[in-house]
Amino acid sequence: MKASATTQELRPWRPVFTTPRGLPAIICTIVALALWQASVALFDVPAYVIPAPATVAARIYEDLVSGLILPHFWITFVEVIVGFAMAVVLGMGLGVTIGLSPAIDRAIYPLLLAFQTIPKVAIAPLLIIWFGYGLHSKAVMAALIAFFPILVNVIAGLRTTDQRRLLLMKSLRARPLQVFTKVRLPGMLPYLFAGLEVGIVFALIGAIVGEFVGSSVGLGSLIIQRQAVIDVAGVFSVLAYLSVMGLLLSLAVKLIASRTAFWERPPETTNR
Amino acid sequence: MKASATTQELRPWRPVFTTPRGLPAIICTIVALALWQASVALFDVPAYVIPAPATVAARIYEDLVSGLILPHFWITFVEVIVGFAMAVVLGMGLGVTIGLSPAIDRAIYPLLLAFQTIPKVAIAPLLIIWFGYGLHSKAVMAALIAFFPILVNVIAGLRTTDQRRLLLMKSLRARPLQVFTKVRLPGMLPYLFAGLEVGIVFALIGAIVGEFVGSSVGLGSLIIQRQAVIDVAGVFSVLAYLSVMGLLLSLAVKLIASRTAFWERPPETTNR
Amino acid sequence: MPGGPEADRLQDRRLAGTTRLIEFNRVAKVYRAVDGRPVRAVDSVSAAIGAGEFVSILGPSGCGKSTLMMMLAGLLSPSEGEIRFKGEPVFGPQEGCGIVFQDAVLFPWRTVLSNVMLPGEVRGLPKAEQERRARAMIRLVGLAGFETKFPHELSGGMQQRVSIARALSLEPSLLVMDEPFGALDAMTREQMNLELQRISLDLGATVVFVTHSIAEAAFLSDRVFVMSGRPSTVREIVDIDIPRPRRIEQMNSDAFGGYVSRLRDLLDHRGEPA
Amino acid sequence: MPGGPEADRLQDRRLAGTTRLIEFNRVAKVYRAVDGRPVRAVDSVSAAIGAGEFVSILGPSGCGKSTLMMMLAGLLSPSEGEIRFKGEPVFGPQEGCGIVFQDAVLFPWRTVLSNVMLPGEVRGLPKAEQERRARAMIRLVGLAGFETKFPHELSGGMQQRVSIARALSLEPSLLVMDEPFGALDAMTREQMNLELQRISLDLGATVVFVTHSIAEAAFLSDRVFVMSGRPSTVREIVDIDIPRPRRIEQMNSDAFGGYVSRLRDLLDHRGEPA
Amino acid sequence: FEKVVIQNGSPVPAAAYVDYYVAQEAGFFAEEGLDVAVRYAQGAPQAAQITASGGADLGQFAFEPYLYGYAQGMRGKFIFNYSNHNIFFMAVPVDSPARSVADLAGKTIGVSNMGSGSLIVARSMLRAAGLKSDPSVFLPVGVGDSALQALKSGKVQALSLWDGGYAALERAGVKLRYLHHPRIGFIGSDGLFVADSAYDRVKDRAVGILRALVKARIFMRENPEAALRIYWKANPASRQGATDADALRTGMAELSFMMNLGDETPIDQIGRFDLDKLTNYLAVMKEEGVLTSDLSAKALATNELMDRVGPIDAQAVRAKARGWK
Ligand SMILES: Nc1ncnc2c1ncn2[C@@H]1O[C@H](COP(=O)(O)OP(=O)(O)OP(=O)(O)O)[C@@H](O)[C@H]1O
Ligand SMILES: Nc1ncnc2c1ncn2[C@@H]1O[C@H](COP(=O)(O)OP(=O)(O)OP(=O)(O)O)[C@@H](O)[C@H]1O
Ligand SMILES: Cc1ncc(C[n+]2csc(CCO)c2C)c(N)n1
Ligand SMILES: [Mg+2]
Ligand SMILES: [Mg+2]
Repeated sequence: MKASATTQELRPWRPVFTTPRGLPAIICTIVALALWQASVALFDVPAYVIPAPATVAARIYEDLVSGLILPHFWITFVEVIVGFAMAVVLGMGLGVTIGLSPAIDRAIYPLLLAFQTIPKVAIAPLLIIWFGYGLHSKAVMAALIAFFPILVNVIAGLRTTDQRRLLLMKSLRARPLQVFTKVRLPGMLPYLFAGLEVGIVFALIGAIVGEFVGSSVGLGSLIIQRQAVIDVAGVFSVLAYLSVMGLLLSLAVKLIASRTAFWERPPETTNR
Repeated sequence: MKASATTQELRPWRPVFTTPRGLPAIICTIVALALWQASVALFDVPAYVIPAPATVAARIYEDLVSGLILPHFWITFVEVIVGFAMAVVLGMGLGVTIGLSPAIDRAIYPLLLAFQTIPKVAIAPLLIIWFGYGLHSKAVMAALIAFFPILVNVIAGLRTTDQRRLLLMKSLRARPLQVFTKVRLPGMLPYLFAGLEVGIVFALIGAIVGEFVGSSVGLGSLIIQRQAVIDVAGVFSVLAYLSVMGLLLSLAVKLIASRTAFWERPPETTNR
Repeated sequence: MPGGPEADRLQDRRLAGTTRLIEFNRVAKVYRAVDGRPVRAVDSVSAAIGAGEFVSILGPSGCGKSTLMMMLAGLLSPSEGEIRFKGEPVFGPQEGCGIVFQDAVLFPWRTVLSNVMLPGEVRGLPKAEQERRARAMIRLVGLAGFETKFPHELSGGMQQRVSIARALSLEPSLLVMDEPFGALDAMTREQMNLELQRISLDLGATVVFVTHSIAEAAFLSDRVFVMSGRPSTVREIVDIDIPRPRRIEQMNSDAFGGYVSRLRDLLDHRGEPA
Repeated sequence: MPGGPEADRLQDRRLAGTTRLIEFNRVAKVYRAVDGRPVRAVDSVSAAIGAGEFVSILGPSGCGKSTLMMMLAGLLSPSEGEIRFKGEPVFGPQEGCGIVFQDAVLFPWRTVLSNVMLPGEVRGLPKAEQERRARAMIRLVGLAGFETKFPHELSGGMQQRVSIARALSLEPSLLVMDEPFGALDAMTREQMNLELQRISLDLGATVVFVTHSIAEAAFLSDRVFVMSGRPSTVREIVDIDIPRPRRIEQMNSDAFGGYVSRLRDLLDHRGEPA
Repeated sequence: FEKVVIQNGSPVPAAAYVDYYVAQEAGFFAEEGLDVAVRYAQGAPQAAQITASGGADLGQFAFEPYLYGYAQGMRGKFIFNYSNHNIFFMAVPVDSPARSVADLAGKTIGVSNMGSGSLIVARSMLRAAGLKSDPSVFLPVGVGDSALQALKSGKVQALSLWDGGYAALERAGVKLRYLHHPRIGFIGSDGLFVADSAYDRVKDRAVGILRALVKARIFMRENPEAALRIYWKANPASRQGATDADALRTGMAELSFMMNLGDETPIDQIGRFDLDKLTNYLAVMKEEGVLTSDLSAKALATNELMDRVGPIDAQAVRAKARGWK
């Protein structure tokens, strides 16, 4: 216990990560980049394996000002958003169905699990056959990968619902839908948001993997094209844009989460 | 409220899914298979797109009795276990570090997130150069994909720690490690287990994807080999074995979870 | 130990003439336990409660009062025996039943106002009507000005009062209250007692009320059920033959003092300590 | 409203001669609030508590008793003013301090025994010693036989007793208890009062005790702090000049009755209702 | 035994590498005192990156990634000419009206993905025929069943894959007509690669590898069926057919499609580069922008290590092949 902890006005224990407060992240990133640059120089890593960060930075800039990256970024972004939306509907829908009914759980959870273990890359051709070469097949791929973490967290969240609140609702003769919206849903939000946080990132990966197989636009396709010509700096530049998209999307989810599940913020009566 | 609900002795609300109770799952699977067989026959789906379940069943049987599948199954299994173990260590280690320190959170979470958005396939050469070929690179791939859901859930779990219990520990002048093992860890177990449930499935996918990148043994390699020769029934047979592995592993995680976080089971004073 | 046909008749006799609202027929509850040693919490309770009656339950800690209340409210099923409501077996909570649990059971994501509005919301009352009732109840329990606070921003007693306001908000015809005033100071408690008496009489509500305060039980009740230690049953029923409403000053009367010491004696002579 | 230099002197005078263990210097606590309207819970409390003293705090619901207790225990920092322990500013919980929170705060994954063993575990006592103390305390609070049960298998009063047993298990030299007996029946409560008196005297422990029972406060305490409504302060301090230990029978004495009605009057005349 | 790690560009065992499996099984590597480990990777570019950066002793992949990597400082040489056709060519269904590349005007061509090396060759072929060759002409259709589906459903009218990709389609019963590049269609464009930085360290072992590979070719010519069975052992998934006769028939078809079994290259020429042809090849690559700097055929490939292989006892190898069961 440090002295300062009790004397100064208390801060909430764990602030939500926000960009303006991003200084430590920036410092950390700079340190990481410096280490990377140094080790590339030190170990004489060939440029066709890992390029120097300066080279990558130049490519990132070039990709931006030439306008080359934008259409790819946009396409992938749309795929991710559409896929994620489908994943949320799918994950929450199935999660709620399963979480509320042990019978359905036993009936379909193993099937879902079995389906989930199928590497989506292995059925990418099928997806293309079913959903075409455009946005849909990639969005479906994103959805198929992202729905599972959402599903599992929804089920876990429903399982931990406070039973006394359920009893209260029962005493009010609440209808199942009311019980759901007024007790179960708010109660499971922290779980749901953890699921969404994982889900949004996996939706991104899903869209990219979908593009690896059957696409000529999008960041994933760009990665494949640049990889083929051993344009490693180019690949890293795309990865950087990918990370930016991931950070933005994840930040959005976190912001919504912190706005919504505000009561999970620890009360003031604590010192750490 | 159905009459039977209150008159008979109450059951715990949501039983853990176990194999012996798997009848609904079996029925459901049979129905799904029948639908599949029927639609293949009905729509005249070419065998190179989706084979009939009967054909696949024959291949599954053949792969088993010829002993062909076993070494592949075993290799992949080991990769998954090793990778999952690494993911647990990594996810819990980082999750705890981040969850306990807002500063570290802000410093490294964005980096981790950025790293997570990178499709691992895109950095496969790096992985091979760093971790060598063979089991390690696949296990690493499994770990890299599986650690993220664990990480996010550990962080979410730590964030919801009951503050009054922390105050109690503080009043006992408990050391941070004691606070962790006696309050935070048990409190976050339901979250952790949700993370592990997602993690084990993603470890499986990770190992398979790792094998896609380059391998001559393992179920993932077998999928690619069979895909290359348009042996679609053979691919589906491998997918079936993959699902079996996924179900077994996930069942194991759930069993451990239900043994450990027993107090999350709802109390008896409830009717549904 | 009481129970058995003789006791049954005893309970029945007492209620002759009034409408039976709730009947307990040799009700027992056995809890299964994690350690494998089941607990027989309530053992063969037979009793009847009339419509409009105010019944208090007194008993040692852990004797099964809360268990009894939950069964009565249709939230927990008896292991043995049967509970009837208006002659019909109970299969779930009754319409128009307000409950105060032993702990407040508030929704942390709702403000005080919104917590108290919950029953109206569930019943589908118009928003304005919900809010009007909720604000009135919040004022009643002395929390005016705290409508926009969240539960974790309240003191223990304030949380308890929110849950009382919630239970009262729909003007229930049956009120089940498990130690509702346990966390209140003497003055606030006295005020709340008077309010509860007024409301229950105004509404003609049947009230079943658990308390550890013998004086409170005597002051509020038509009848007081005194429970024995675990495995518990209703050991004795004391009629408080003073017409309701009662005034605080009456608490100093001899008649009242007699009831109090009678109840105290009954509690003192209970079997094993819990 | 009291407070100000005059009140300060008032408090100081009362403690002349005994060792000052805890001092409050114009302590205030303002809670920030979600709705943006901060609550001034405690306003300028100045008081001192001597080593070995038994001090009770009486006050209306929501007046800031729990807040004061948390600050006293070093678990919450004052917004203004300063708390000193043995003359040193308080920067955290004291060694040898046992706390009973207003709600039980048990660990659902631990059995009753294991919950009570927690403080010994944290301090690193030998296992056998931990268990011996824990079992003794469980017996003391009347829960022998429930060692292997889990908290959710206990009644409200039983849970509260587990948390009392836990606070006592390390023979604390400072006991901070926030309505510890609120959920207990009269008989059990009386027993617990006697036990607490015995233990506190045996250990020479300083006890700070929140209660809503005026009689309990008078029976147990050397001094009773009576708090005003919010923003609250210690309005009056009543010395109970009856030597401790006291016997239950003494509660019927005139002297005792006088203190009780004095305290009741002080509480009645409080400012705004909470 | 000395260890040698060979990195190839295919993700899994494939018929294209049957030489390695034969050399391994028939003991030709062992005869050279070598313990060879063949590793797999996602594609030729990755294999090139790994080998050039010292992650493997030798690499087995197509030229194109190296030509791209050359600009990034990748330096090495191909030391063994693996085949005498360019693995990339185009295909149309046998019943297609298209007889030549020129007939593909306005058609869409399926490629495995937009990074495939087949794009280079296909673009060059289109340009030579005076057709449009921008990205809109191509559709990424994957390989195997999804490529097949794209062709059948009319999403694409032609495919541009590599030999192994067609072999799978052929075996699935698809009848295709092939269109090769007019200038470089029959110039081998892949082989065994060694990084300059590893050259001195690896070269002696590499000679052993080369010798073993030549023996393997001789073995295969003598007893292709034995080679096929050896391949099946390395890649059981490739053995397809209800009966052994069925499997043999399809297997032999695949092997001859992949390995030019009818090819009568003299034994002392196996694996050697024709530098004139390579110069031709490089000229086309320069036209296509694959190569941005001047790279001579001599700098790309060398017969120096093949020269050290020396005479081979072909009789003994043939005898071994004939006696193989
Ligand atoms: N969910 C449960 N599972 C197992 N045992 C339980 C459960 N709830 C209560 N019990 C047991 O049943 C008995 C009666 O509990 P109950 O809560 O009804 O007591 P109570 O009379 O309300 O006590 P208090 O005055 O302390 O609230 C206790 O011994 C308790 O241990
Ligand atoms: N964490 C908090 N955040 C904001 N306000 C708080 C918080 N805790 C308490 N308060 C406010 O502070 C005041 C005093 O609360 P406190 O819990 O100290 O009262 P109390 O005297 O213990 O009451 P009770 O007898 O009901 O337990 C109350 O008005 C309450 O609304
Ligand atoms: C001799 C020879 N070497 C490698 C391959 C394999 N191959 C060449 S290019 C390619 C994919 C390019 O997109 C693959 C897998 C082959 N067929 N023949
Ligand atoms: Mg109770
Ligand atoms: Mg309090």
